[in-house]
Amino acid sequence: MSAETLFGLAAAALCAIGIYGLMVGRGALARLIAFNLLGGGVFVLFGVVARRGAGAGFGGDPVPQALVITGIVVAFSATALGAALVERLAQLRAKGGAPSEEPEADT
Amino acid sequence: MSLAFDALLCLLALLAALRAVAAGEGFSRVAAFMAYGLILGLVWVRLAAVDVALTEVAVGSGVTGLVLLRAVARDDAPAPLAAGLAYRLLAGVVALLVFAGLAAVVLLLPEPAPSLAPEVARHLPATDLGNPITAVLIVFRALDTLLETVVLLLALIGVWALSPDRTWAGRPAVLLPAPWSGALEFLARLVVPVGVLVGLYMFWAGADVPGGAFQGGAVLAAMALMAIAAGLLPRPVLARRRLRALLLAGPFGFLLVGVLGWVFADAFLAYPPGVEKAVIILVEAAITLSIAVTLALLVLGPPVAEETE
Amino acid sequence: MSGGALPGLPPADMLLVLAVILPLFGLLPLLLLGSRLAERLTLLVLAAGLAVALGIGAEVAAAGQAATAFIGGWRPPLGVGLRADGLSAVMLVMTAVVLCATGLYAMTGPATPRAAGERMPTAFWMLLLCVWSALNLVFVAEDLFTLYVALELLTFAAVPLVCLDGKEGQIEAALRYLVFALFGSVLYLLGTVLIYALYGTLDIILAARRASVSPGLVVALAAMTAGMMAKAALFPLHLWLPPAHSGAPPAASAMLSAVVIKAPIFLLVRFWLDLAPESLAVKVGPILAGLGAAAILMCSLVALAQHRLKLLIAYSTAAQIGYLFLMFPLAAAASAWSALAWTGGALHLASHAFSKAAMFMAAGLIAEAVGHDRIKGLTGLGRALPVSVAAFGLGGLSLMGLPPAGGFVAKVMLLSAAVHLGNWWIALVILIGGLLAGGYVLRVVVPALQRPAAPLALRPVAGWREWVALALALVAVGLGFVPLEPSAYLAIGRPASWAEGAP
Amino acid sequence: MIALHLLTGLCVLAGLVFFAAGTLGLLRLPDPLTRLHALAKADNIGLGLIALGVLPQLVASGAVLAAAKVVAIWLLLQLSSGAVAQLLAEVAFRDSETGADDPDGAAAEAGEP
Repeated sequence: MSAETLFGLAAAALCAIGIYGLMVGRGALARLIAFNLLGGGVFVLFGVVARRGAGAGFGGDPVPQALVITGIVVAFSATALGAALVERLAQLRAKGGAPSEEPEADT
Repeated sequence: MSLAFDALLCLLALLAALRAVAAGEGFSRVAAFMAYGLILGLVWVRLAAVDVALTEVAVGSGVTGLVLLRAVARDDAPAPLAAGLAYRLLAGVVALLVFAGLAAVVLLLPEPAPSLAPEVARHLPATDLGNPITAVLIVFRALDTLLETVVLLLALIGVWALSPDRTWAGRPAVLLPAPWSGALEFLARLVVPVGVLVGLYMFWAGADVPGGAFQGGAVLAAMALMAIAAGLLPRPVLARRRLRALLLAGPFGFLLVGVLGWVFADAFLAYPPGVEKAVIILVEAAITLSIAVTLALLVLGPPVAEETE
Repeated sequence: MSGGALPGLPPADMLLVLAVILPLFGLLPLLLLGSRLAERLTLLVLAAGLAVALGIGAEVAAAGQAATAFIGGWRPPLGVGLRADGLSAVMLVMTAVVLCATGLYAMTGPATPRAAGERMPTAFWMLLLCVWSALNLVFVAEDLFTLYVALELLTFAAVPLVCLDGKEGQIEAALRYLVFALFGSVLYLLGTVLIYALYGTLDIILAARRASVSPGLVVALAAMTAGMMAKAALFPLHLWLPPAHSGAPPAASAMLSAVVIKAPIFLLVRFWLDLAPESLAVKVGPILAGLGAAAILMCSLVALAQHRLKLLIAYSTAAQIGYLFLMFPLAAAASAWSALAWTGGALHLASHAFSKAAMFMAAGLIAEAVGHDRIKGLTGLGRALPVSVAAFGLGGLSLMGLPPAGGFVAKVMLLSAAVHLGNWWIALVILIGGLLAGGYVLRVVVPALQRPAAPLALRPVAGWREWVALALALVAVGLGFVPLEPSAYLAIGRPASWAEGAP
Repeated sequence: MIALHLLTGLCVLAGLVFFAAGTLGLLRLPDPLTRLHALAKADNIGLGLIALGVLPQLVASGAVLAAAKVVAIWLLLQLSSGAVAQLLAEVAFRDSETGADDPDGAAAEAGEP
């Protein structure tokens, strides 16, 4: 078995673990972590595709490699937004279920 | 021999991923996830993608891990009950199907693999850059990178928008309780200057060797965070115009260069012939700066009321 | 890079890029200036964006072919191409109209008191502009990875919109929306990776030329389709939509329900009718239609049982999405009737956008005036708020599919295509769905037109906002006057015209 | 040349022994402070020995710059692992004072300074 195939199969397994975690995750934070695991698997798969496309003096196809960099940064942005939502929710719940202190509540 | 090493890496990554899913406690899950990111960093080196390895370790594992740690520390809600057995079985079946499908595709990938490497090699001289990945990010597919900086900015706006009205213009909360000893300050005073140098070098060298705006920006962000945690820098006031201008420098510098492409070259985001490299370095510098500030602010989180500390 | 097809207009390639970047330029003043001044500038940007969208529409019509642009002058497969065919142009104009109306509706009027802080207005306008940029990019991008970035941009703009008021329930809804949307994006990216692995390109047209049915392509399209279903809230992945769309501020709800969920549906059209080989599309179409039918029946029934006006409208969105999926087996079939189904689907997409935006705006005004949005308490509202109730009713008319509204023509087209192609069950679902929609719309409108038991105590609402809602509803109804035949405009730049020059 | 390889092999092997011992300590020792102690040894001496083993190889093959980088890495790690161990010990000590390190965190609310 070539190294690329090995990493490709590992990436497939990482994706499966991520999907499982997304489905059964207890709480939003667990799901966010699972999303990152799944993302990691997809990125590695892209890396395998890049490695298989090595040529023209490059160790790997630079296009997918560059795209993975973009993807990692986007995944981080998503995690940051999700983490902030989780924290705000915990903060509001800690106030004891009372509707938020803002006066504009009109329901 | 090297295949055995690769197999070991894969095994470690899988174990870390399993632990990140299965560990009972939030903190352990995040720790496992950060380990997962570091292992993936090695995987990327093995896949001959050093640029990606740097990004994975700095952003995918490092900064992401910090944000998750912060959330775990502040989310004190009890974990919801575990899903029922039937549902978990269903999830297991779905996961197995995903694995089977992807594994089949991996084993059936076309031979020889299609690749754009020759295309990149053919056009690389026209960009005056030595690092093909930087060329893809800043020249061939500049639109994606431009929008990515907007995505980062937008995530920050989304995080800020979560604060209550009266704290919108405040400062982020304290990340760490103040330490008793001066160990952190000592470390920060010594490491921050070195780290800033490393970050700047990564950006500067990125034109020709692995590195670039994202990796360099992440290192600079980490240094800023360390300085803030050690009390060497004050926590930023988010409404400050100067701070916001730093946030906007990257995306709007890039946009502006793109628009000038219509004037001095013949398309949006085309670089004027003759001075491509200078303009590209300028754009990269602006992006690096904005990424550093945005990443640091995303880790610090939404503004809070001052009296809650 | 062709010049302008029309004298006096910038070249089409420039307009395509402007559609994406113009809204982004609006972000700059918002973060640096106060919200009051920035709001005016944003409205200017909105107007300019509408002009750009109309310009693209006109250029495509005049040229009779798709407009294209290449970023940085780099052509695919290395570079990124933008391309607007007839359908893209319709989507661009529809989005521009809905978002301009949303902007007018959300504007702080001279009469309204100044908002409490900077947070809400600043964040709202920035998110609106980002939604617009992302949507325009989804409609014109030709590159699968650029589309991924566009989808993420859309997610990060839409999620905070859901929880702008900062209440606990909204944040919960936003979090659930985020998890579904991220799940969708990652699956989409997985498909993109596989397509690159198979064909060595991310360009949709190049990939379509190289595509042949293979296990890899099936897995890739399955992943992308599942991802888009999660983002479009297609039954059974719809559970995030009602709390998110009903909890958001009304201007945000209008945007989310009318245009934001159209992006994943538009992409499904691109995957199955542009990218996938026809033999595969014909097999998968009935599955998508089956899910669509389930969405129509289940979500309409749930909508009938709602007690809150905004939740009712949100469930109606989840149901109406189903109609768009009925289009796939009809449009994928190689038949003269598929062109009619195609036109009907596109028309439904547009008319739903206008009517749903009008209904959410009207519901927001009603809730503002009455102080709640419980359906039981709205009896006799027609006399007190005639314009808003009319906007709601006319929007609903289009949803029901009654003549002369746009929804009527769209459903007639889908219906006759279904009958002629022998898909009786699809025709039946369309009819039942119309009846159910009638049920839930009339549940609100009929009591509203009755005489109130006791005079209603109302808070005043700005009149121009009511007229904005009514105007959108009238657009939805006005779409009913398009002729009942396959549209030539929508056929511009479709795959049938790609035949020449495979590389 | 053989002596050089022998030196490298010995140093790296000894470094690995320290890493193994440190990891074992991390897993088996009872409380945070002793675990930190084990870990710090692994970091400092283990990495130091490995760096020492690699250095002559790099210098001999003319990669002086790379050798300098290895030294810099070792120095940075010395600094950060020392400081971080100190910070962790502080937190661990504080928690043991307030009883916050019990797994349920039930006593966490008790008198935080």
